[in-house]
Amino acid sequence: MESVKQRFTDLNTIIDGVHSLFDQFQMSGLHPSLDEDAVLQAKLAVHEWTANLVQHADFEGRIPWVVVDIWTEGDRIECVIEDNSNGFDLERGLVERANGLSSIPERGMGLLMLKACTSRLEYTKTEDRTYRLEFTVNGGQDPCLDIPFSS
Amino acid sequence: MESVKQRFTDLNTIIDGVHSLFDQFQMSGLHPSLDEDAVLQAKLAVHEWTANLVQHADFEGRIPWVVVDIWTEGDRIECVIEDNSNGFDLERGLVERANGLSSIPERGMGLLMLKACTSRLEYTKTEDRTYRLEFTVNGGQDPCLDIPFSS
Amino acid sequence: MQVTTMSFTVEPCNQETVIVRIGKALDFRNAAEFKSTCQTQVRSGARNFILDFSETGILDSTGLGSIFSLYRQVSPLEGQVVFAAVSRPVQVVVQLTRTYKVFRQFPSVEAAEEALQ
Amino acid sequence: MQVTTMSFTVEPCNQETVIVRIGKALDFRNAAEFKSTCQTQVRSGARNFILDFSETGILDSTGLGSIFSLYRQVSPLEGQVVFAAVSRPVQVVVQLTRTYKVFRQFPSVEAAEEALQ
Ligand SMILES: Nc1ncnc2c1ncn2[C@@H]1O[C@H](COP(=O)(O)OP(=O)(O)O)[C@@H](O)[C@H]1O
Ligand SMILES: Nc1ncnc2c1ncn2[C@@H]1O[C@H](COP(=O)(O)OP(=O)(O)O)[C@@H](O)[C@H]1O
Repeated sequence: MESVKQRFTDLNTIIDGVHSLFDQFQMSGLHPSLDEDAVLQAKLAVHEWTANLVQHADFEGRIPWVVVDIWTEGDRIECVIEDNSNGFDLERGLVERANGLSSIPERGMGLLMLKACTSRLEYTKTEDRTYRLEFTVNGGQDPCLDIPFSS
Repeated sequence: MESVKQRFTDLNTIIDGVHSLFDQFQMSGLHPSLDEDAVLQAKLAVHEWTANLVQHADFEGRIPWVVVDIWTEGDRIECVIEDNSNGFDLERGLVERANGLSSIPERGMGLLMLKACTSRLEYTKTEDRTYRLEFTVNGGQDPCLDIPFSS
Repeated sequence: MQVTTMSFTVEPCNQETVIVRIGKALDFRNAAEFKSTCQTQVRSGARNFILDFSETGILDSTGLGSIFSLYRQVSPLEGQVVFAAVSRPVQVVVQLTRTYKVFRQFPSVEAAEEALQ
Repeated sequence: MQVTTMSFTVEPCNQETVIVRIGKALDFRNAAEFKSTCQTQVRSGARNFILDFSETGILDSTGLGSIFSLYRQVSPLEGQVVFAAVSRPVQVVVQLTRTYKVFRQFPSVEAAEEALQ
């Protein structure tokens, strides 16, 4: 089992940091059963989530921190992202967006892409008041986000 | 507080992995109070320890794993390295080597360099039978390993 | 939000066609810049856009959204947006969203140029 | 143990002096190779070694030990080992071990060459 974990406190550099953390993860010589597309799907999912933290999250003046933890189990990739923001209603966000996606939309695809790439998506508030997103990306999948293309 | 942590299971790539983990750590935008030399001393210490794991440790046929955890607290760098080898007698190794360093020596400087760079060095066997090295590198130090140079 | 300037290079190809070199990333950090770069080109008469993804490690939902925005702008003008030299991280997004249905893909910028002659 | 081939480039400078370009690393993985490279040079008449550390990110205890070994070999022949273009990671090891006491340091390979004319 390979794993990498990093704590970020600077939202200005977290996106590049997340991408190079994945490079670090891939460099460590992944299990042969892991396909590269699964790693790229996991990376996209983590990117979308951290991009939302940068753009939308409310840290209420606290110094933000975000911990990204990635590891493999066989041909699965597991990710956990914790942060000290005020969180938000992910379930509602997903439902609203799934119904409301306009044709060839400009925004609103991030959470849906995250959802489509992952096979288990849990968002919880931990005992110490931090928010925790957990998900699994399975190898060998062909995930699909259905976007309305007819205008 | 910035931190990075990685689990390695491939001793063939761990040295390069450790160095790029430090790059990742430095990229995350370190605290201004942390001087670059302290980071390089910590990196050297972790390199020496993992190099010894690669060269000398007895994993008794088990698949080896090594977890490297690095974080900062103010101008200090804290490192923890855990592994599933059979361990060895570090205290004795240090004493033997400190007394026995020959003039302009070819070997035997690794543990002494590690010791010289660090301000607190603890090596323990954990409850789950793994070995754990912990140390601190303070910023702004000028550590010295006294090597006999007169022949 | 990061203040990196990740700008886009534009090369004219023929009167109606331009090549936009997408750099390392097209994401929420530079999608607005991408849009305004393309806007300027449309105003100057460009209708067809060849997006060169050969160097691109990151394409996210906001980046894709900005390409959709361009597509909606040039479609009524009978323009096209095509993808060239799609890197593997970009391909993963294209496949996930099935956007190959709206954007033709070419193995290289040259192949795209030929098709858009 | 890693099987990377991290080899060393040797450039003759004058009859008794050679420049050895230390690559990214001189450590337990390639110290034996460094020793045998230098051995060959000594056998061919080299006495003075300019070690170029400009590219070097890793120098560890075993790497330093192999340089000490070279030093012990050329000292009786009135040869010298000098450090050139020392990178910061190498400087940290030099400072820690106070090896500047035995190896002269030069800001560049050229400066070292001049001194060893
Ligand atoms: N971490 C977060 N904190 C607060 N709100 C969030 C967070 N993540 C997402 N949201 C909400 O969900 C929406 C994000 O949806 P998303 O699918 O990423 O598309 P977009 O970012 O293009 O709006 C945001 O507009 C915001 O209202
Ligand atoms: N992880 C380890 N497991 C077993 N033995 C070790 C370990 N680390 C160090 N040692 C012992 O200590 C010595 C390492 O000393 P060191 O100071 O690194 O110099 P060198 O590697 O040049 O001998 C080894 O020779 C070995 O006997």
